[in-house]
Amino acid sequence: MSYVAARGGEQAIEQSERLYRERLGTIDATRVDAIARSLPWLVDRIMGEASLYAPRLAALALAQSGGDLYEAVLLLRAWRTTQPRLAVAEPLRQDKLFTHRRISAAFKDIPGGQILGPTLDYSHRILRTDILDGAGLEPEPVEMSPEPAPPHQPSLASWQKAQGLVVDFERQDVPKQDIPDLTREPLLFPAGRAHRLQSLARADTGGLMALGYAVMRGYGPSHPTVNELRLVEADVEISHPRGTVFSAGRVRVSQAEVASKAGAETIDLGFCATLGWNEVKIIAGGTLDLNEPHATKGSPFEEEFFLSHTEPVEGAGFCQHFKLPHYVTFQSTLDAMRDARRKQAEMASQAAAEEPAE
Amino acid sequence: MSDPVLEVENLAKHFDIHHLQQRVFAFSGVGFRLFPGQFLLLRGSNGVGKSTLLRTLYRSYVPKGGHIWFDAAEGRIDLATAADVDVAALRRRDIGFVTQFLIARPRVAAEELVAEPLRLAGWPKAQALDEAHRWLDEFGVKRELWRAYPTTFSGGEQQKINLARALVLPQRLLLLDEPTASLDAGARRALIRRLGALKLQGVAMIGVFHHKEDIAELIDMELTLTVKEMADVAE
Amino acid sequence: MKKLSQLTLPSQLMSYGFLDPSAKRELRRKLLKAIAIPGCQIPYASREVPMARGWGTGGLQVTLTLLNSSSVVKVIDQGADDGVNAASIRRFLAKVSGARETTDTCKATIIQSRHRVPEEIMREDQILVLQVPEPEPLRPVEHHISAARQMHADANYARLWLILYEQMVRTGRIMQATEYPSLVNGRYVMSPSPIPRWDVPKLHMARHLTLLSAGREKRLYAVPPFTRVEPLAFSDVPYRVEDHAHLTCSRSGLKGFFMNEIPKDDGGSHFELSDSGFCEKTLRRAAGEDVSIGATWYRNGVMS
Amino acid sequence: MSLIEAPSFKRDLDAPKLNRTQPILTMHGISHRFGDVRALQDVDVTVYAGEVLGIVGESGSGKSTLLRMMNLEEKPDQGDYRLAIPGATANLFALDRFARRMLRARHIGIVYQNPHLGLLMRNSSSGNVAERLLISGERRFSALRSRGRQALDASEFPTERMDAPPIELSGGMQQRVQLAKAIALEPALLLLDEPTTGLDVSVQALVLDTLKRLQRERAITMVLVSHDLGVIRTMADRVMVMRKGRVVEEGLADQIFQDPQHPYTQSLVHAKL
Repeated sequence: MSYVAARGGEQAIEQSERLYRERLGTIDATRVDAIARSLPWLVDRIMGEASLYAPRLAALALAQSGGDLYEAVLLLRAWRTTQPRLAVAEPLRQDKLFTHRRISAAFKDIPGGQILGPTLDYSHRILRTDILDGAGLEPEPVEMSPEPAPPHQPSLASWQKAQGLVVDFERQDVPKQDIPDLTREPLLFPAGRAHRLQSLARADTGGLMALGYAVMRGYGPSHPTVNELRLVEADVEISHPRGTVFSAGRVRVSQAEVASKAGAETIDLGFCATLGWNEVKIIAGGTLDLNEPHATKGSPFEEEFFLSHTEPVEGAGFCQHFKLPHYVTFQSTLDAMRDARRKQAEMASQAAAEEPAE
Repeated sequence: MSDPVLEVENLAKHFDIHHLQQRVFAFSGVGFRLFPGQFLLLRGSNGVGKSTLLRTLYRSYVPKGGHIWFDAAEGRIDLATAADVDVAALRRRDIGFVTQFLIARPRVAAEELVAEPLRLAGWPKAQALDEAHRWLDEFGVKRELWRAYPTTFSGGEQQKINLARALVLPQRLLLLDEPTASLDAGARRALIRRLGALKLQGVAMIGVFHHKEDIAELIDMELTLTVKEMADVAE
Repeated sequence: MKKLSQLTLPSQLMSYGFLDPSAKRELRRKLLKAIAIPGCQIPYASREVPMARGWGTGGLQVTLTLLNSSSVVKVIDQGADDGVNAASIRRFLAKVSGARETTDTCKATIIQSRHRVPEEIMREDQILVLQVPEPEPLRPVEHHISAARQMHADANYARLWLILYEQMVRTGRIMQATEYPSLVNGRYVMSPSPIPRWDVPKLHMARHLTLLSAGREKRLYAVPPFTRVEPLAFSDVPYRVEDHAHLTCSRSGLKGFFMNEIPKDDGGSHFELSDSGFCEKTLRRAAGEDVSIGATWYRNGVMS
Repeated sequence: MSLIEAPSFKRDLDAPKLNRTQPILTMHGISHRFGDVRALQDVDVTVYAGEVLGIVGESGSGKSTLLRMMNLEEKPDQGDYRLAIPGATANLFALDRFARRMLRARHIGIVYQNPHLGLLMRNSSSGNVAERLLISGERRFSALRSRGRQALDASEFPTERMDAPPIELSGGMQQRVQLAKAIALEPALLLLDEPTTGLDVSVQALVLDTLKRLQRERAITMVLVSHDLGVIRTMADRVMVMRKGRVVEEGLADQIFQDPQHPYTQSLVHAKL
């Protein structure tokens, strides 16, 4: 029977979902906690794309969707959008971020120092099949440095600004309630800077990587250098109605500034930040941001293109929607097509009739 | 007697060649009056500026002093200082310039080139072509060439087309710069006949001719240019 | 001292009608704006809903905003009430709002539809919500949103006419099948969503309000009651609907409505009414049930 | 100290006295900057009915910017622009975007050097002409066909190929399609921006010939911008020489070529001869 099974629709829907859930088995808090504990980088990625910092909810979304990332992001976004917006946090300041990892490729050393922090960058990627045979992989204890890195560092850009290498734009003070919020306003083009950065922060990691990588390979004019990349924990500081500013908790944030060497007199910087630790995303996003002013018209590196097409919920949903029936559209097309063919056949037979007899 | 068609006063011309920082003197103090139907012959040795004077009168060269009063239908107008657009309008209507060089255009037939001034003056197409044929015939252009493109013609044939085109429509003033050069005897005779006819119709003419004897009977006045001096006019 | 839990309302799993009040307020304002400027695309935030983008999230947000517990809701997909997605949306709407469900066009107060307008004439007290995948009629000729907005501002639609011209030149007829660009109230060209050409005239000077909403593209627009909707057509090449007037429904025996073509094993095909609710009512009446069937827009295959 | 003074160009020859010559286009005091660059400085232009005004100058002289302003694609910082067409009495630069667009569509035709700027390369050639007619409100398909065919024919485009897309045509043919589009509504003013640059010499001559014929037969007023003095010499009645955003000399075409006054014009003409 066709999938417009008369009256059978609701039954079929019910059973198809059951089939899916059967494979996932029982989901309980233990499984959710295990996911949160064992897959922190995946949880971070989902939180970034959902623009919702809630590790346990993200783990729940992963559990519920069985690890289908687009489903998980949609679950979180749909939950997030119904939540009230209680307060707007104080702006983050570079020198107040609790920094776990901070590197710059632009200089050998930088004020405050290069801090490697947690990374697999220099590890040998060997699949430990012995674990499957029963061996355990106990992490080796971290040896404390005799001189621990300071938890807070100045931003490299402020040193560059002092040197006149980077344009020091005048600071604009915006009342907190006037800060644009992409989750409550449509994205229009040309997008404001706030909307562009918010859109990058929620963008699909894979999508940003593909387009950012294309720029780096030479399809865009800017070749990036990582000016400063940080993985940090940031205090979410809320202003109490009585005036006291207090921390409502800490969130993991990653941010990258990428520099272009191409600038004639000053260094151009591109920026990208997102909730959670996700280095590929912010380097690619920062590169797209950097490149945008120089993007060729009509290229994928114009903001209208890359912002529209790296939106994970919209892109994934639209791909999925082509499974929906389209037979009315198809019927209408068939009608025009058949008529056009009939017309052409008539014209051909007319032309044949008009041809002089041999 | 009617008003003069052209009244030239104290006309001067020199050329400034900027990259050489040099001023080249051509003539100065030229003056004469020309009445309808009069023919003025310009005389002087080679390089004395006869062609220069013709071109200055036509405003291909910019006059550097004096006046060129032309009796236009709208009133007297000084060609030395008239707006470009007025000069252009007078050239279309009243003032012709005949040289030995044709600016041929690709893909325009001889008969069309000759008929064009008539067409621009509002003649119907058939009549204009008839008239064009008459003059092509008169100047000895073979009938089989009438529909051909003059870009491919010999110098002599091109010159005939050029003359037919320049003379097909009577204008009020004709400037003739050695029009007989490179013409065969037959065409030369046709040209002189035509100039005589135009003179009778009241066309005033100023000409430079290599062989004065060709047009001896047309001449009313002569103007002799001498090197670096004022020109003298002899009646 | 009071406990925190005493100061707050009890937590709920979700708001009434799913969307939170701030989202609904934004939608109401944008809907009013859309009605005030017929055919003009109004951007809106377009919140995520518990359904994938492209599956009717635009229509869903509008319907969720308009629903209340006394509403009667009908959802159709490609003309059918029982399509899997239509059923899923209808079930969700009823669950979050307490509205009643129906498949009868005449009984519904609000009809959310994908790609069809019902065959029975809609009334002043009914609202049609059309799901829109691509709200921008200029997209085929101008993929930059900002440039297209400028073209709308200038009422610069020559490039759309040019599409029709090229179709005429290449095939001798207009090939535009669905999403037929139509001039609303003499000002804005809109895409009427992928409804067939058959359905476009139903929007012209209609008694009901039509709201069109694209969730993924974040645009909504409206055709208020008694508003002109004119498909773009050359003055010497009349607008033509699908050639379905002579087809007969193999289930109900009705003739002169938009049909689905069902291929048969023998190489031929038979036809069924695309409007499944209308077909069902006809069958039930034939079986002797007391069913009221409304007047239809088309009579004997001709738009009346 | 120079022996010879360069003539200051605002000569006293500007005001026409013959009342039959009417200006179609009048621009006055056009000045414009791009950042620090003075693109145009106090430029005056008058174009009279039925004439061809040639504008020469090297790249950066401001000639193309001026042409874009004539086409109302760009507005100068300062200046006044009038066209002698019914209903247009005000400074055209003061009109709103919509009015400027409508005016451009109906009364100004343009042929660009690069056919991609003027044509939809994958639409049919006749469709490119039809677009112009559609903007003017033509809604009869049969009229779009016949008027499109006429315009293409007048541009000496082979009408049996009228439905071929420009992308399949030669450069010369593409320029003819642009021309047909430009003249389809019988514009008051036809702007030509290096219309034959980049074409083979023989093709260039044919296109210029078509332009000449159109000018002769329809008395279309044209402004021709080119860096090619040969093209200007063939086409123009009057010539304006531009350099660094200023008009350095203006005159009858034969005068400019035979007796250039300004040092720059002299070097330009002599370099090319």
